[in-house]
Amino acid sequence: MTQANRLSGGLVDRNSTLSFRFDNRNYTAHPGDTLASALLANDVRLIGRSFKYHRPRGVLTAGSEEPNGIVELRTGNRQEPNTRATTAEVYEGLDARSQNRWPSLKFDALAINDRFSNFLTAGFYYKTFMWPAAFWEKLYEPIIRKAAGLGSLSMEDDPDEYDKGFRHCDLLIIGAGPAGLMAALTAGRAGSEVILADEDFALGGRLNSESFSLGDDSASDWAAATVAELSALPNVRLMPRTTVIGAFDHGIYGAVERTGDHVAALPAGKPRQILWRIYTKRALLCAGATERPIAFENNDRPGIMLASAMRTYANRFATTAAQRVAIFTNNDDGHRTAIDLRAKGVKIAAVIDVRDDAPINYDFEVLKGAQVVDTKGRLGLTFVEVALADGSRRVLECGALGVSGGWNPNVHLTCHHRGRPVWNDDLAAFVPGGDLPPGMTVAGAANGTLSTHGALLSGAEGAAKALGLKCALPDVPEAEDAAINQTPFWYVKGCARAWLDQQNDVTVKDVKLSHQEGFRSVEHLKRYTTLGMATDQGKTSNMGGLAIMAEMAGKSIPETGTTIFRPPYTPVPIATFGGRMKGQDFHPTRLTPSHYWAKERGAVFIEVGNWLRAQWFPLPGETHWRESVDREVRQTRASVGVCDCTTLGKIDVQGTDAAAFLNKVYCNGFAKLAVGKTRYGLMLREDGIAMDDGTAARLAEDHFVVTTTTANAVNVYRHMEFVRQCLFPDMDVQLISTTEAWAQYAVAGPNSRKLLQKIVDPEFDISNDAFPFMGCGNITVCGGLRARLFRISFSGELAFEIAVPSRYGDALMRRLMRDGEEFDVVPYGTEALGVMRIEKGHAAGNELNGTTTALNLGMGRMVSKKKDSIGSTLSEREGLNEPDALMMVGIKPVNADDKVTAGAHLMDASGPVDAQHDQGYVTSAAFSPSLDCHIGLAFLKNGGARQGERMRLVSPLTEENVEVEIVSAHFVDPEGERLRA
Amino acid sequence: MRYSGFQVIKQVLTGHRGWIPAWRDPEPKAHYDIVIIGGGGHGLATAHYLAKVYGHRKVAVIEKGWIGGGNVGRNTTIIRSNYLLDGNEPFYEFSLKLWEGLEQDLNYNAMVSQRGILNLIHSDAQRDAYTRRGNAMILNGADAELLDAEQVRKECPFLNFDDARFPIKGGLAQRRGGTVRHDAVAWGYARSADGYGVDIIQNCEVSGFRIEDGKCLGVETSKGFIGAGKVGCAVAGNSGRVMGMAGMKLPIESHVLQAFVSEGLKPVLPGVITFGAGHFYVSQSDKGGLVFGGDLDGYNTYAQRGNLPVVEDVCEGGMALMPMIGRARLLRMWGGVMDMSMDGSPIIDRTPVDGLYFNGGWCYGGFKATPASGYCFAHLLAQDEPHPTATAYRLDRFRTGRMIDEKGVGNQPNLH
Amino acid sequence: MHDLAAITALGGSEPRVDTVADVTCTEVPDVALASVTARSSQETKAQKALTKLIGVTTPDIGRFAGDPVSAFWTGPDQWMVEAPFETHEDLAQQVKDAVGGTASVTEQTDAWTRFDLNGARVLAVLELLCPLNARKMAEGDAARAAIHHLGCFVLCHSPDAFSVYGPRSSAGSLHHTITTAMKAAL
Amino acid sequence: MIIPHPLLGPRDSSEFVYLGDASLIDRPDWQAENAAEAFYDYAYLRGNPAGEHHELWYHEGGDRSWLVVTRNTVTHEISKVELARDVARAQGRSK
Repeated sequence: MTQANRLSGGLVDRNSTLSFRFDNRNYTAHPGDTLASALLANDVRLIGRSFKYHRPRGVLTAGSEEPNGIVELRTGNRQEPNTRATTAEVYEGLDARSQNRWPSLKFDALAINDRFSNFLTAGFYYKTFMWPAAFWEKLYEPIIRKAAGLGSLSMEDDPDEYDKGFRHCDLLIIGAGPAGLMAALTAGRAGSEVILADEDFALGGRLNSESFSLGDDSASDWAAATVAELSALPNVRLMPRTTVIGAFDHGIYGAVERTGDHVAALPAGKPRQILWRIYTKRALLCAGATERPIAFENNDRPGIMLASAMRTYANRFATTAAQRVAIFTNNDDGHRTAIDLRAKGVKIAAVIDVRDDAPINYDFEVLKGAQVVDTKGRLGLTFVEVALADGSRRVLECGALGVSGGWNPNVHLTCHHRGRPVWNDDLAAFVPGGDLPPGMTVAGAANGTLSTHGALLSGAEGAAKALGLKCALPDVPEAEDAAINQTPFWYVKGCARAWLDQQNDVTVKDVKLSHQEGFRSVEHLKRYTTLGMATDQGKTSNMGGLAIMAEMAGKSIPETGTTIFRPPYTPVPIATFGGRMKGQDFHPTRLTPSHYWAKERGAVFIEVGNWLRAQWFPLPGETHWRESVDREVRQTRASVGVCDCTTLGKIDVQGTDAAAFLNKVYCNGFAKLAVGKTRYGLMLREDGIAMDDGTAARLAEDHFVVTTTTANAVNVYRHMEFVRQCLFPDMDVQLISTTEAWAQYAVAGPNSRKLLQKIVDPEFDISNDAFPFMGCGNITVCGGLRARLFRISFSGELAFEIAVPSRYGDALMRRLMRDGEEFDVVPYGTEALGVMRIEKGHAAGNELNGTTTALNLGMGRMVSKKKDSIGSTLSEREGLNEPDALMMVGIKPVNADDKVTAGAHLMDASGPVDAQHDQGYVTSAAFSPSLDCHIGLAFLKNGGARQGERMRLVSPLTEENVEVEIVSAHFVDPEGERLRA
Repeated sequence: MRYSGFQVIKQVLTGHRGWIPAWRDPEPKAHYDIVIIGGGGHGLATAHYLAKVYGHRKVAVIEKGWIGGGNVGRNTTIIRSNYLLDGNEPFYEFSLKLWEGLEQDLNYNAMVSQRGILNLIHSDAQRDAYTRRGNAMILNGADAELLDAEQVRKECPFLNFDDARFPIKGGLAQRRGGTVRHDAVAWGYARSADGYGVDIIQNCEVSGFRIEDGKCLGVETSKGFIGAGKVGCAVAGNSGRVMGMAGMKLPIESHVLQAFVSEGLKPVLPGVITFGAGHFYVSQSDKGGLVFGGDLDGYNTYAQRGNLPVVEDVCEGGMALMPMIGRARLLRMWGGVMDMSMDGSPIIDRTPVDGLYFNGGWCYGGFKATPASGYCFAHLLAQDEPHPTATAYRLDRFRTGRMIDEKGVGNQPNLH
Repeated sequence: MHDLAAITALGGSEPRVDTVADVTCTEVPDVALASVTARSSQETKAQKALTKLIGVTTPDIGRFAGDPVSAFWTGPDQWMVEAPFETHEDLAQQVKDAVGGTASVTEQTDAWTRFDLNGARVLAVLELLCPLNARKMAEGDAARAAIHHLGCFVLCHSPDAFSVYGPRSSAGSLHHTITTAMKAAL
Repeated sequence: MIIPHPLLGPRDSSEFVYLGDASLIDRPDWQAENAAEAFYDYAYLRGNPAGEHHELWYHEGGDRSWLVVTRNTVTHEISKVELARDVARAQGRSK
């Protein structure tokens, strides 16, 4: 198809032609086109539908402030809703579709809403849809939700890669227009580390959109030459296609680089977008200004756009929305558009200027003191109706209307620390206020310096000032330096259905109603009418709404309020913030030293924090996990089993005050622990609640190895450092984690000693006398490998934990399996581990749940009153020591076939079942192969005194209700004879 | 003026000329029976129930800015009563019941949408804990349902089941949970309270309390002194600052919680979903935006803005849980300042100062609590004793060791 | 001599080597590590002893020095001593002997895994991995940095040669992250 | 945020873990007769000013130093950073 509206000149590459699709029709474009410019070139004005009334919509702007021209880009799992046609670069094969319409863009059934617009005024839904109550979810809401929303997701996983990175500089320049380029030149030549970022794929900003010249060059040539010089400087990094999205604390800026959105497909491994965290000493905001529209009746038809955008399409993209256009303006800039378009052969129907003293032009008609009062054209503009100065009406035929209501400085990023812009009367606009993010300064149009020459100069000066440069500034080329005369003109009097927020369909009428109903603050206005809440965040609509509200209230605009902006500057894909941390890479994975061996054994793994641990080791023929787990338990208790317990935290505690230090962090005493001995320790939080438990092994007078639970390893280490550095700074104690350094295996069961004796080097006697229960020491194994041996037991059996340097862990496990064959050794996983500790009545994570005290855990007497330890004082508060305090007990079903469910609640055997009569709850439950029935650990009110009592165990959630007996938590070997065997 | 479909039609026919302000804009009187500091959700709800349930009409709500500008306008709009502990569950269930009748009670459509909330389970220990919680909910008269992985997959096929670092093993569902149009809650309560004669005084900042021999006589404000028989403070987020004027130190820290909304999308999510292995929860608004959030920034702050690390952390969680939202764009982020209490639970109680009452410490549970908080605070103000469902929310519970610690992280506010 | 065979952090018998364009990532198991922390009020004595051991003055904050036995600063009065594994498997003991009672010594050899990154564009890879301003790092600089949420040490040997130490149990994740960044950046 | 570490210079706050009010250094004497009240105050009634705040940060992803950071809770401006150990000693804490 021919590009009917393609003009001469421009910055597109006519030497090559790209083909693309929109709503399943093929079109052609040139490299350098955006989807919007390409569609206009192909004489397509209708691009979308509005949110509420489904009114036909075309493009309003030529940039990221676009409220109307949004489409669904790409297909399949790469479908990308709500994409701005005005910033999307055309690539070969691009496929875009209009959205929020059915069945088609030209005929949209929900356009019926437009007919009922009188009912659908601001906030109408707060006043109805209330009867009957149940109908909201069933009827009203589904209809509203289906109609609402804009584009749609594919519902498939995003297949692209995303990345994150970090960059540092002395000066971050945001925006590569005249001010930004001059700033970069100034700082770059001075040798500073500079990053120049711009959201556009072509650096130059407005310079690429204007016809005037800078010095002897055209504006765009000067921009190109400057960019060429900058890219040759090693200390300057140019970041096109990069939007600085937010100014965060202490000079950290977020920036999104679109590395893959302008190509049809990415090479493998290359990210679609990169989220950069830019650390900079200074930032210079050169974000330019955004033209503002004028509200008038039916000002939302396709073909009606900002005059400056029209100029950008003509000068940069060599295209026009129509061959015959009119301009509606309140300032000279609108005339400039008419001149440029005419120079490109576009017919100017007229320039309609609200000012009686508007400049005349002999090349086209200027209607002074005139206003557009209405427009025609269902799917695209055909006529505008003008009220002339003398009150008479005139109808102009035109396919496009350029509107210019003056300019708003882009203060967006200056507000990111909630600073408020201030009103400037000369500009009739808000300019950056005093309370900018520290380190940020503003130059060029963003600071209210709207002339090109002014922008160039302020860019150079801004950079020099920000960096405190003494050197001479680069020469600033001669450029347009027109004086600014912005007499505000917000809307045409008497209009009602005049659009302010074109995407959300907020009209002048809605603002008036909002005022009438008392929603008069800016915040109330926005929330009640949804003004400025659309995907463009009101960049072109907030000011108009505010001005009209001010007029209603009879106040000035600054009195009425300001609207501040929040990050991000433009919307950012959620995946970009996610970066690489998705799927299996969401968190790092920690593997135990025996992992590869366990994998060979066909182990089933389970996530424990970031660790992967073997849960059980199924044998051929075992069809249910219980078979494997029961076997592992029985075999361990009958002979010997091995379990990788490397994941437990290990902290090396050394120093002459090591014992005194442990006395502080553990509620029980450690001062008198003999060298070569290990002791169980309970740690409290300062609020008296149990924090963690583990063992401390004394390897020397001044050397302990402390173990923590897997889950709390990091917190306990942090806590110990706190106690060491902040509470007892003069204690001679040094801490370091050794969790990863040692592969540690539990070897448990009556034959554990026999097995170990085959591995431990003969010079080390580990007989019961030489190495009794709770003994520990440094040894060697397998002919001289340094190792540590602890005689501790979680299973309740005769058991040891043996540790060797991690790199030998794999070999040690294989050796234990080989040498253990004669004892029928079995590897066991976390399930069997859990079963055995429940059988033994050892508290674990489910019991140390952050709300339980030593008393609850049945260790009340462990809290030494003879010394100061963290948490001991507050553990004595009355609320933690009530007579009917929860106590840990064992639970057995009266009927052996009944199941005990963790999370079930205990009730008196006879009596109501409700929250008021709740007696406690089951923390851990398992099937015990040793007792051949389900058992559980529970917290029960006054549990210590209730052994033998029969109670109801109820779990309405899982529809269980069984009779249980309260028993001792130590189901197996209560006297602990096996431990000491 | 009563709102109804009929009223709308009538106004359409008369060019909408008849609509009147939703609430008056009165000047403060010299004295009120009860003055409530804070025109947020809780303060306005308190006024509504004081007037409607307890018959107090000489009531003023004073707000330093515009009503509903605090956390009721800056949250993720979720309502639920899926709590574990005795001190909490009855209160939040009472709140959920009030939500269920709210629109008829207020004659204002706050779009209470009971689309359900689903807490995902990723480990056996988590299933045990959620089982205990679900049972506690049912024993307290709330609804709860335990789902296995297959049931979750059926309801939310778009979740990451096949390539998850922390596989989904099930979920705890509360079907009666859901979302509410948050701003409308403040406006609805304000309009109703105003209708009963309550004065809502905006742009009136409290500068101090007038306290004589241990009794609070009223408040000094930017609009002059306002006398009061009783003063109720409901300014969560600023509790420390305001109660400090009464010489009180609170077991509360101020922290910022960020929230996020995406561009409008056609319906993709059935209800509220929370990730059990990362900091991410999400729902979809009636306008189509994905409304989501995660963890606190974690440092004391009064600035209503956050920083990048948490933004990334939340989106990482989102991508890990539902990679199909990757191409949806984050449109807007904002921060609300939370009253983070020392056990993660709120305070509704008298204070050592006679005639001064306190409501705060809502952490990030404040929005869902709005109706019950207002109701219970009104009850306390009117009858000088705690409402039956709020008896545990005492100011002295930390001294006595009767904390209500749902998360079990102790006296560390930024972990709750 | 014992007869247990060691495996690398990535689980192989031989170190893993990956090359993308002009950057190479090499797994380095042949290194022994021991941490040294001075006892209270023994700081100067401990530093003297350490200086003697590594042959140069103990490195300052954010620096490493010494050859073949070297050390890098890890915290106040704390260093990590590095030496070839073949010759110094018992490094911790050697260091203990050197510092005597002036410092606490802890074997750290298998607490860490090391990857060496070499190549002209290694900086482009590092800026995707960690917040360090690697462009400003000079030979002998050692810094702590979070990579993929893992606490790592980054040592700069030259502008195109860096070493990354990460927790051994997460070697696979760290390696995956590094090679992914290499593919993305190069 | 960026925390200017007294030893390591500017470091991204994401390397740190936040604890809270630096008054947590002043742990009461367990044998004082008002110990119960003092510990309640210590554990639960912390400073929460809108303005300058002395607070504890732990450099977990760094040298594992506990720091006392003086930071404005309204602007987030950091005016001072010290090693907590030095602060504790200065306040007379020892063993």
